[in-house]
Amino acid sequence: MIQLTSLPIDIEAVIDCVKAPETGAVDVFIGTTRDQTAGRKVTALEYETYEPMALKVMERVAGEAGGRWSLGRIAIVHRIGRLNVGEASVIIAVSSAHRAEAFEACRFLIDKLKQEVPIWKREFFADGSVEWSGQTPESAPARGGL
Amino acid sequence: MIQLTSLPIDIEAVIDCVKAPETGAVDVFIGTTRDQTAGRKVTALEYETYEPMALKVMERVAGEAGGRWSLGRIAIVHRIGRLNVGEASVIIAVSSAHRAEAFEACRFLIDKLKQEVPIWKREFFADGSVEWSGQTPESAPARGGL
Amino acid sequence: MTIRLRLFAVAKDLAGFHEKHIELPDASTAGDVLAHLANIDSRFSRWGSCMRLAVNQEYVGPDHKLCHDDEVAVIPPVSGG
Amino acid sequence: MTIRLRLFAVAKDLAGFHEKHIELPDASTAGDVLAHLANIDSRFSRWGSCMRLAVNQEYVGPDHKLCHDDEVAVIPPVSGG
Repeated sequence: MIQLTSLPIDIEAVIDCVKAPETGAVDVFIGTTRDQTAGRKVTALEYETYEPMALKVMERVAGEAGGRWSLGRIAIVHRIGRLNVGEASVIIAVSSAHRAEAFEACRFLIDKLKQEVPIWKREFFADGSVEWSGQTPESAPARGGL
Repeated sequence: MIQLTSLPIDIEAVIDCVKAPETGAVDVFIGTTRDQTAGRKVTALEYETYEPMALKVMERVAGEAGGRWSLGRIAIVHRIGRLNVGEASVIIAVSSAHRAEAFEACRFLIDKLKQEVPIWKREFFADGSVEWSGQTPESAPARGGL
Repeated sequence: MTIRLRLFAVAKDLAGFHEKHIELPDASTAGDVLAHLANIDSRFSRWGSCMRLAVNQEYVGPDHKLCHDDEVAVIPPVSGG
Repeated sequence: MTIRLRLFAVAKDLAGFHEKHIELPDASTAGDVLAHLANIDSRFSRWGSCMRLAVNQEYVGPDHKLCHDDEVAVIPPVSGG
Protein backbone atom coordinates (compact mmCIF):
# COMPACT_ATOMS: atom_id res chain seq x y z
CA MET A 1 0.00 0.00 0.00
CA ILE A 2 1.79 3.09 -1.33
CA GLN A 3 -0.48 6.13 -1.31
CA LEU A 4 -0.77 9.88 -1.38
CA THR A 5 -4.04 11.13 0.00
CA SER A 6 -5.73 14.46 0.62
CA LEU A 7 -8.04 12.87 3.20
CA PRO A 8 -7.18 12.24 6.88
CA ILE A 9 -5.14 9.05 7.16
CA ASP A 10 -7.02 6.07 8.59
CA ILE A 11 -4.19 4.75 10.78
CA GLU A 12 -5.93 1.54 11.79
CA ALA A 13 -6.71 0.65 8.17
CA VAL A 14 -3.06 1.11 7.21
CA ILE A 15 -1.91 -1.11 10.08
CA ASP A 16 -4.51 -3.77 9.23
CA CYS A 17 -3.23 -3.81 5.69
CA VAL A 18 0.26 -4.97 6.73
CA LYS A 19 -0.83 -7.52 9.36
CA ALA A 20 -0.62 -11.14 8.33
CA PRO A 21 -0.99 -14.33 10.39
CA GLU A 22 2.59 -15.41 9.62
CA THR A 23 4.20 -12.14 10.71
CA GLY A 24 4.04 -11.44 14.43
CA ALA A 25 5.70 -8.01 14.52
CA VAL A 26 4.50 -4.69 13.14
CA ASP A 27 6.39 -1.43 13.51
CA VAL A 28 4.60 1.78 12.66
CA PHE A 29 5.99 5.28 12.34
CA ILE A 30 3.58 8.20 12.41
CA GLY A 31 4.64 11.75 11.72
CA THR A 32 2.31 14.43 13.04
CA THR A 33 2.36 18.14 12.32
CA ARG A 34 3.83 20.22 15.11
CA ASP A 35 2.50 23.45 16.56
CA GLN A 36 5.81 25.30 16.28
CA THR A 37 8.98 25.46 14.21
CA ALA A 38 12.10 27.02 15.70
CA GLY A 39 9.96 28.66 18.38
CA ARG A 40 7.45 30.23 15.95
CA LYS A 41 3.82 29.22 16.33
CA VAL A 42 2.40 27.27 13.36
CA THR A 43 -1.34 27.35 12.70
CA ALA A 44 -1.65 25.09 9.64
CA LEU A 45 0.43 23.29 7.02
CA GLU A 46 0.19 22.36 3.39
CA TYR A 47 1.99 19.54 1.60
CA GLU A 48 2.61 19.73 -2.14
CA THR A 49 3.87 16.78 -4.16
CA TYR A 50 5.06 15.77 -7.60
CA GLU A 51 2.66 12.87 -7.47
CA PRO A 52 3.80 10.37 -10.14
CA MET A 53 7.44 10.74 -9.11
CA ALA A 54 6.63 10.59 -5.39
CA LEU A 55 4.78 7.30 -5.92
CA LYS A 56 7.68 5.94 -7.98
CA VAL A 57 10.26 6.86 -5.36
CA MET A 58 8.10 5.43 -2.56
CA GLU A 59 7.79 2.15 -4.53
CA ARG A 60 11.55 2.12 -5.09
CA VAL A 61 12.48 2.63 -1.44
CA ALA A 62 9.91 -0.01 -0.40
CA GLY A 63 11.61 -2.37 -2.86
CA GLU A 64 15.01 -1.53 -1.39
CA ALA A 65 13.75 -2.32 2.12
CA GLY A 66 12.28 -5.61 0.87
CA GLY A 67 15.69 -6.49 -0.56
CA ARG A 68 17.58 -5.69 2.65
CA TRP A 69 15.28 -7.30 5.22
CA SER A 70 12.95 -10.27 5.30
CA LEU A 71 9.62 -8.49 5.59
CA GLY A 72 5.95 -9.23 5.36
CA ARG A 73 4.19 -6.19 3.95
CA ILE A 74 4.98 -2.49 3.73
CA ALA A 75 2.60 0.47 3.75
CA ILE A 76 3.59 4.09 3.13
CA VAL A 77 0.86 6.72 3.13
CA HIS A 78 1.54 10.46 2.97
CA ARG A 79 -1.03 13.18 3.39
CA ILE A 80 -1.17 15.97 0.78
CA GLY A 81 -2.88 19.38 0.85
CA ARG A 82 -3.91 21.43 3.86
CA LEU A 83 -3.55 19.97 7.37
CA ASN A 84 -4.28 21.21 10.85
CA VAL A 85 -1.70 21.05 13.61
CA GLY A 86 -1.60 17.62 15.27
CA GLU A 87 -2.82 15.65 12.24
CA ALA A 88 -0.85 12.70 10.89
CA SER A 89 1.13 13.71 7.81
CA VAL A 90 2.75 10.33 7.17
CA ILE A 91 2.45 6.75 8.29
CA ILE A 92 4.81 3.90 7.53
CA ALA A 93 3.93 0.37 8.65
CA VAL A 94 6.08 -2.72 8.21
CA SER A 95 5.34 -6.29 9.26
CA SER A 96 7.86 -9.08 9.72
CA ALA A 97 8.33 -12.34 11.55
CA HIS A 98 11.00 -10.84 13.81
CA ARG A 99 10.76 -7.43 15.42
CA ALA A 100 14.33 -6.27 14.71
CA GLU A 101 13.62 -6.31 10.98
CA ALA A 102 10.36 -4.39 11.30
CA PHE A 103 12.08 -1.66 13.37
CA GLU A 104 15.08 -1.37 11.06
CA ALA A 105 13.06 -1.33 7.85
CA CYS A 106 10.58 1.22 9.20
CA ARG A 107 13.36 3.57 10.23
CA PHE A 108 15.12 3.13 6.89
CA LEU A 109 11.88 3.98 5.09
CA ILE A 110 11.13 7.19 6.97
CA ASP A 111 14.75 8.32 6.58
CA LYS A 112 14.62 7.64 2.82
CA LEU A 113 11.23 9.28 2.48
CA LYS A 114 12.53 12.45 4.09
CA GLN A 115 15.58 12.50 1.81
CA GLU A 116 14.19 11.35 -1.51
CA VAL A 117 10.44 11.63 -1.96
CA PRO A 118 9.37 14.84 -3.75
CA ILE A 119 7.00 16.27 -1.16
CA TRP A 120 7.24 19.81 0.19
CA LYS A 121 5.83 21.29 3.37
CA ARG A 122 4.66 24.87 3.65
CA GLU A 123 3.96 26.27 7.09
CA PHE A 124 1.44 28.96 7.94
CA PHE A 125 2.67 30.93 10.93
CA ALA A 126 0.59 32.76 13.51
CA ASP A 127 2.23 36.04 12.43
CA GLY A 128 0.67 35.65 8.96
CA SER A 129 3.81 34.57 7.10
CA VAL A 130 3.90 31.44 4.95
CA GLU A 131 7.17 29.60 4.29
CA TRP A 132 8.43 26.48 2.55
CA SER A 133 10.18 24.29 5.12
CA GLY A 134 13.65 22.97 5.07
CA GLN A 135 16.86 23.95 3.38
CA THR A 136 17.42 27.32 1.79
CA PRO A 137 20.46 28.21 -0.33
CA GLU A 138 21.99 29.74 2.79
CA SER A 139 21.55 26.61 4.93
CA ALA A 140 22.11 23.96 2.27
CA PRO A 141 25.36 22.15 1.55
CA ALA A 142 26.46 22.51 -2.08
CA ARG A 143 25.22 19.68 -4.28
CA GLY A 144 26.73 20.58 -7.66
CA GLY A 145 24.35 21.86 -10.33
CA LEU A 146 24.73 25.51 -11.33
CA MET B 1 -0.93 4.69 29.72
CA ILE B 2 0.23 1.38 31.19
CA GLN B 3 -2.47 -1.27 30.96
CA LEU B 4 -3.34 -4.93 30.98
CA THR B 5 -6.65 -5.68 29.31
CA SER B 6 -8.76 -8.70 28.52
CA LEU B 7 -10.56 -6.79 25.76
CA PRO B 8 -9.29 -6.34 22.18
CA ILE B 9 -6.77 -3.50 22.10
CA ASP B 10 -8.04 -0.27 20.54
CA ILE B 11 -4.87 0.57 18.62
CA GLU B 12 -5.99 4.00 17.48
CA ALA B 13 -6.95 5.02 21.02
CA VAL B 14 -3.50 4.02 22.29
CA ILE B 15 -1.78 6.00 19.55
CA ASP B 16 -4.01 9.05 20.18
CA CYS B 17 -3.05 8.90 23.84
CA VAL B 18 0.66 9.51 23.11
CA LYS B 19 0.21 12.16 20.40
CA ALA B 20 0.89 15.73 21.46
CA PRO B 21 1.19 18.92 19.41
CA GLU B 22 4.81 19.45 20.48
CA THR B 23 5.99 15.94 19.52
CA GLY B 24 6.08 15.25 15.80
CA ALA B 25 7.17 11.61 15.83
CA VAL B 26 5.36 8.53 17.09
CA ASP B 27 6.75 5.02 16.87
CA VAL B 28 4.41 2.13 17.54
CA PHE B 29 5.22 -1.53 17.95
CA ILE B 30 2.39 -4.05 17.65
CA GLY B 31 2.83 -7.72 18.40
CA THR B 32 0.23 -10.00 16.86
CA THR B 33 -0.35 -13.68 17.57
CA ARG B 34 1.04 -15.98 14.89
CA ASP B 35 -0.64 -18.97 13.31
CA GLN B 36 2.30 -21.30 13.88
CA THR B 37 5.20 -21.96 16.22
CA ALA B 38 8.17 -23.99 15.00
CA GLY B 39 6.04 -25.29 12.13
CA ARG B 40 3.12 -26.45 14.32
CA LYS B 41 -0.27 -24.88 13.64
CA VAL B 42 -1.62 -22.71 16.47
CA THR B 43 -5.37 -22.21 16.80
CA ALA B 44 -5.59 -19.91 19.83
CA LEU B 45 -3.50 -18.44 22.65
CA GLU B 46 -3.91 -17.45 26.24
CA TYR B 47 -1.86 -14.93 28.22
CA GLU B 48 -1.61 -15.19 31.98
CA THR B 49 -0.10 -12.46 34.14
CA TYR B 50 0.91 -11.59 37.66
CA GLU B 51 -0.99 -8.36 37.35
CA PRO B 52 0.31 -6.03 40.10
CA MET B 53 3.92 -6.97 39.40
CA ALA B 54 3.47 -6.73 35.62
CA LEU B 55 2.12 -3.19 36.01
CA LYS B 56 5.00 -2.28 38.35
CA VAL B 57 7.62 -3.62 35.94
CA MET B 58 5.96 -1.89 32.98
CA GLU B 59 5.99 1.40 34.92
CA ARG B 60 9.64 0.86 35.81
CA VAL B 61 10.79 0.18 32.24
CA ALA B 62 8.77 3.18 31.01
CA GLY B 63 10.58 5.26 33.62
CA GLU B 64 13.93 3.89 32.45
CA ALA B 65 13.12 4.84 28.84
CA GLY B 66 12.07 8.32 29.97
CA GLY B 67 15.42 8.68 31.70
CA ARG B 68 17.45 7.58 28.68
CA TRP B 69 15.68 9.50 25.94
CA SER B 70 13.86 12.80 25.66
CA LEU B 71 10.33 11.55 25.07
CA GLY B 72 6.80 12.86 24.96
CA ARG B 73 4.47 10.13 26.21
CA ILE B 74 4.67 6.35 26.49
CA ALA B 75 1.86 3.80 26.24
CA ILE B 76 2.23 0.08 26.92
CA VAL B 77 -0.86 -2.10 26.66
CA HIS B 78 -0.77 -5.90 26.86
CA ARG B 79 -3.70 -8.19 26.21
CA ILE B 80 -4.49 -10.91 28.76
CA GLY B 81 -6.70 -14.01 28.51
CA ARG B 82 -7.78 -15.90 25.41
CA LEU B 83 -6.87 -14.53 21.94
CA ASN B 84 -7.47 -15.66 18.42
CA VAL B 85 -4.66 -15.94 15.91
CA GLY B 86 -3.91 -12.57 14.28
CA GLU B 87 -5.05 -10.43 17.18
CA ALA B 88 -2.80 -7.79 18.74
CA SER B 89 -1.27 -9.08 21.98
CA VAL B 90 0.80 -6.00 22.78
CA ILE B 91 1.14 -2.41 21.65
CA ILE B 92 3.85 0.05 22.64
CA ALA B 93 3.62 3.65 21.46
CA VAL B 94 6.17 6.38 22.11
CA SER B 95 6.09 10.01 21.02
CA SER B 96 9.05 12.36 20.80
CA ALA B 97 10.15 15.52 19.06
CA HIS B 98 12.75 13.60 17.03
CA ARG B 99 12.14 10.26 15.38
CA ALA B 100 15.41 8.57 16.39
CA GLU B 101 14.39 8.74 20.04
CA ALA B 102 10.92 7.35 19.42
CA PHE B 103 12.37 4.37 17.51
CA GLU B 104 15.08 3.63 20.05
CA ALA B 105 12.80 3.93 23.07
CA CYS B 106 10.08 1.79 21.48
CA ARG B 107 12.55 -0.98 20.70
CA PHE B 108 14.06 -0.78 24.18
CA LEU B 109 10.57 -1.10 25.69
CA ILE B 110 9.49 -4.17 23.74
CA ASP B 111 12.85 -5.85 24.43
CA LYS B 112 12.51 -5.13 28.15
CA LEU B 113 8.88 -6.22 28.19
CA LYS B 114 9.80 -9.57 26.69
CA GLN B 115 12.61 -10.07 29.23
CA GLU B 116 11.13 -8.68 32.41
CA VAL B 117 7.36 -8.38 32.54
CA PRO B 118 5.66 -11.37 34.21
CA ILE B 119 3.33 -12.44 31.42
CA TRP B 120 3.14 -15.99 30.09
CA LYS B 121 1.78 -17.25 26.79
CA ARG B 122 0.11 -20.62 26.37
CA GLU B 123 -0.48 -21.91 22.87
CA PHE B 124 -3.31 -24.18 21.79
CA PHE B 125 -2.14 -26.33 18.90
CA ALA B 126 -4.24 -27.84 16.14
CA ASP B 127 -3.22 -31.33 17.34
CA GLY B 128 -5.00 -30.66 20.66
CA SER B 129 -1.91 -30.08 22.78
CA VAL B 130 -1.52 -26.99 24.96
CA GLU B 131 1.91 -25.67 25.93
CA TRP B 132 3.48 -22.79 27.79
CA SER B 133 5.74 -20.91 25.39
CA GLY B 134 9.38 -20.15 25.74
CA GLN B 135 12.24 -21.59 27.68
CA THR B 136 12.16 -24.98 29.31
CA PRO B 137 14.81 -26.28 31.72
CA GLU B 138 16.38 -28.05 28.73
CA SER B 139 16.62 -24.90 26.54
CA ALA B 140 17.35 -22.33 29.22
CA PRO B 141 20.74 -20.99 30.26
CA ALA B 142 21.38 -21.47 33.99
CA ARG B 143 20.38 -18.45 36.06
CA GLY B 144 21.35 -19.51 39.58
CA GLY B 145 18.57 -20.51 41.95
CA LEU B 146 18.46 -24.20 42.84
CA MET C 1 7.12 -17.11 59.57
CA THR C 2 4.25 -17.27 57.12
CA ILE C 3 4.57 -16.15 53.54
CA ARG C 4 2.01 -15.86 50.78
CA LEU C 5 3.28 -17.99 47.92
CA ARG C 6 2.04 -17.27 44.39
CA LEU C 7 2.73 -19.53 41.45
CA PHE C 8 2.18 -18.79 37.78
CA ALA C 9 2.11 -20.59 34.43
CA VAL C 10 4.18 -23.80 34.45
CA ALA C 11 5.01 -23.38 38.16
CA LYS C 12 1.31 -23.40 38.99
CA ASP C 13 0.80 -26.49 36.82
CA LEU C 14 3.68 -28.36 38.49
CA ALA C 15 2.56 -27.57 42.03
CA GLY C 16 -1.15 -27.89 41.37
CA PHE C 17 -2.04 -24.66 43.14
CA HIS C 18 -1.94 -20.95 42.39
CA GLU C 19 -1.69 -19.37 45.81
CA LYS C 20 -1.08 -20.64 49.31
CA HIS C 21 0.14 -19.47 52.71
CA ILE C 22 3.17 -21.52 53.72
CA GLU C 23 5.21 -21.74 56.89
CA LEU C 24 8.98 -21.33 56.65
CA PRO C 25 11.69 -21.29 59.31
CA ASP C 26 12.78 -17.82 60.43
CA ALA C 27 15.64 -16.34 58.34
CA SER C 28 14.53 -18.23 55.24
CA THR C 29 15.59 -16.86 51.87
CA ALA C 30 13.77 -16.61 48.56
CA GLY C 31 15.85 -19.56 47.31
CA ASP C 32 14.49 -21.67 50.17
CA VAL C 33 11.05 -21.31 48.62
CA LEU C 34 12.25 -23.14 45.51
CA ALA C 35 13.78 -25.85 47.73
CA HIS C 36 10.43 -26.14 49.51
CA LEU C 37 8.68 -26.59 46.15
CA ALA C 38 11.26 -29.16 45.02
CA ASN C 39 10.27 -31.18 48.07
CA ILE C 40 6.63 -31.08 46.95
CA ASP C 41 7.42 -32.02 43.35
CA SER C 42 10.87 -33.05 42.16
CA ARG C 43 10.25 -31.51 38.72
CA PHE C 44 10.88 -28.12 40.37
CA SER C 45 14.54 -29.11 40.73
CA ARG C 46 14.87 -29.31 36.95
CA TRP C 47 13.16 -25.92 36.52
CA GLY C 48 14.96 -24.27 39.41
CA SER C 49 17.71 -22.76 37.31
CA CYS C 50 15.31 -20.81 35.13
CA MET C 51 12.63 -19.81 37.65
CA ARG C 52 13.04 -16.30 39.03
CA LEU C 53 11.71 -15.08 42.32
CA ALA C 54 9.85 -11.92 43.23
CA VAL C 55 9.16 -10.62 46.71
CA ASN C 56 6.38 -8.08 47.06
CA GLN C 57 6.33 -7.71 43.24
CA GLU C 58 10.04 -7.00 42.82
CA TYR C 59 12.60 -9.43 41.42
CA VAL C 60 15.06 -10.64 44.04
CA GLY C 61 18.05 -12.95 44.07
CA PRO C 62 17.91 -16.37 45.80
CA ASP C 63 19.75 -14.99 48.85
CA HIS C 64 17.12 -12.34 49.55
CA LYS C 65 15.96 -12.67 53.18
CA LEU C 66 12.23 -13.11 53.61
CA CYS C 67 10.01 -11.42 56.17
CA HIS C 68 6.78 -12.57 57.74
CA ASP C 69 3.78 -11.80 55.47
CA ASP C 70 5.93 -11.35 52.33
CA GLU C 71 4.27 -12.12 49.01
CA VAL C 72 6.70 -14.47 47.26
CA ALA C 73 6.10 -15.28 43.59
CA VAL C 74 7.76 -17.91 41.45
CA ILE C 75 8.27 -16.46 37.98
CA PRO C 76 8.86 -19.02 35.22
CA PRO C 77 10.53 -17.75 32.03
CA VAL C 78 8.28 -14.94 30.80
CA SER C 79 6.81 -15.03 27.30
CA GLY C 80 4.77 -11.86 26.87
CA GLY C 81 4.89 -9.65 23.81
CA MET D 1 13.94 20.18 -28.88
CA THR D 2 10.94 20.79 -26.66
CA ILE D 3 10.76 19.66 -23.09
CA ARG D 4 7.96 19.78 -20.57
CA LEU D 5 9.28 21.71 -17.57
CA ARG D 6 7.63 21.20 -14.18
CA LEU D 7 8.39 23.34 -11.15
CA PHE D 8 7.43 22.70 -7.55
CA ALA D 9 7.33 24.49 -4.22
CA VAL D 10 9.86 27.35 -4.01
CA ALA D 11 10.95 26.80 -7.64
CA LYS D 12 7.38 27.39 -8.78
CA ASP D 13 7.16 30.53 -6.66
CA LEU D 14 10.43 31.94 -8.04
CA ALA D 15 9.53 31.32 -11.69
CA GLY D 16 5.87 32.20 -11.34
CA PHE D 17 4.64 29.13 -13.22
CA HIS D 18 4.12 25.45 -12.48
CA GLU D 19 4.41 23.85 -15.88
CA LYS D 20 5.51 25.00 -19.33
CA HIS D 21 6.83 23.64 -22.61
CA ILE D 22 10.22 25.18 -23.35
CA GLU D 23 12.56 25.06 -26.33
CA LEU D 24 16.18 24.08 -25.75
CA PRO D 25 19.10 23.60 -28.15
CA ASP D 26 19.73 19.99 -29.22
CA ALA D 27 22.14 18.11 -26.90
CA SER D 28 21.05 20.15 -23.89
CA THR D 29 21.57 18.67 -20.45
CA ALA D 30 19.45 18.71 -17.32
CA GLY D 31 21.85 21.29 -15.86
CA ASP D 32 21.09 23.59 -18.81
CA VAL D 33 17.50 23.79 -17.56
CA LEU D 34 18.69 25.41 -14.35
CA ALA D 35 20.81 27.85 -16.41
CA HIS D 36 17.70 28.65 -18.48
CA LEU D 37 15.77 29.38 -15.27
CA ALA D 38 18.59 31.55 -13.90
CA ASN D 39 18.20 33.69 -17.02
CA ILE D 40 14.50 34.13 -16.23
CA ASP D 41 15.12 34.95 -12.57
CA SER D 42 18.55 35.44 -11.05
CA ARG D 43 17.38 34.05 -7.70
CA PHE D 44 17.64 30.58 -9.32
CA SER D 45 21.42 31.00 -9.33
CA ARG D 46 21.43 31.16 -5.55
CA TRP D 47 19.21 28.08 -5.32
CA GLY D 48 21.01 26.14 -8.05
CA SER D 49 23.28 24.23 -5.72
CA CYS D 50 20.42 22.71 -3.77
CA MET D 51 17.86 22.11 -6.50
CA ARG D 52 17.83 18.57 -7.86
CA LEU D 53 16.63 17.55 -11.29
CA ALA D 54 14.38 14.69 -12.37
CA VAL D 55 13.81 13.51 -15.93
CA ASN D 56 10.71 11.44 -16.51
CA GLN D 57 10.27 11.12 -12.73
CA GLU D 58 13.77 9.82 -11.98
CA TYR D 59 16.54 11.83 -10.34
CA VAL D 60 19.42 12.64 -12.74
CA GLY D 61 22.73 14.46 -12.48
CA PRO D 62 23.25 17.85 -14.18
CA ASP D 63 25.11 16.19 -17.08
CA HIS D 64 22.17 13.97 -18.03
CA LYS D 65 21.42 14.46 -21.77
CA LEU D 66 17.84 15.46 -22.50
CA CYS D 67 15.62 14.12 -25.27
CA HIS D 68 12.75 15.76 -27.11
CA ASP D 69 9.50 15.46 -25.10
CA ASP D 70 11.24 14.71 -21.80
CA GLU D 71 9.45 15.73 -18.64
CA VAL D 72 12.03 17.69 -16.65
CA ALA D 73 11.26 18.58 -13.05
CA VAL D 74 13.10 20.95 -10.74
CA ILE D 75 13.06 19.45 -7.24
CA PRO D 76 13.78 21.91 -4.42
CA PRO D 77 14.96 20.42 -1.10
CA VAL D 78 12.21 18.01 -0.08
CA SER D 79 10.47 18.33 3.28
CA GLY D 80 7.96 15.50 3.46
CA GLY D 81 7.42 13.31 6.48
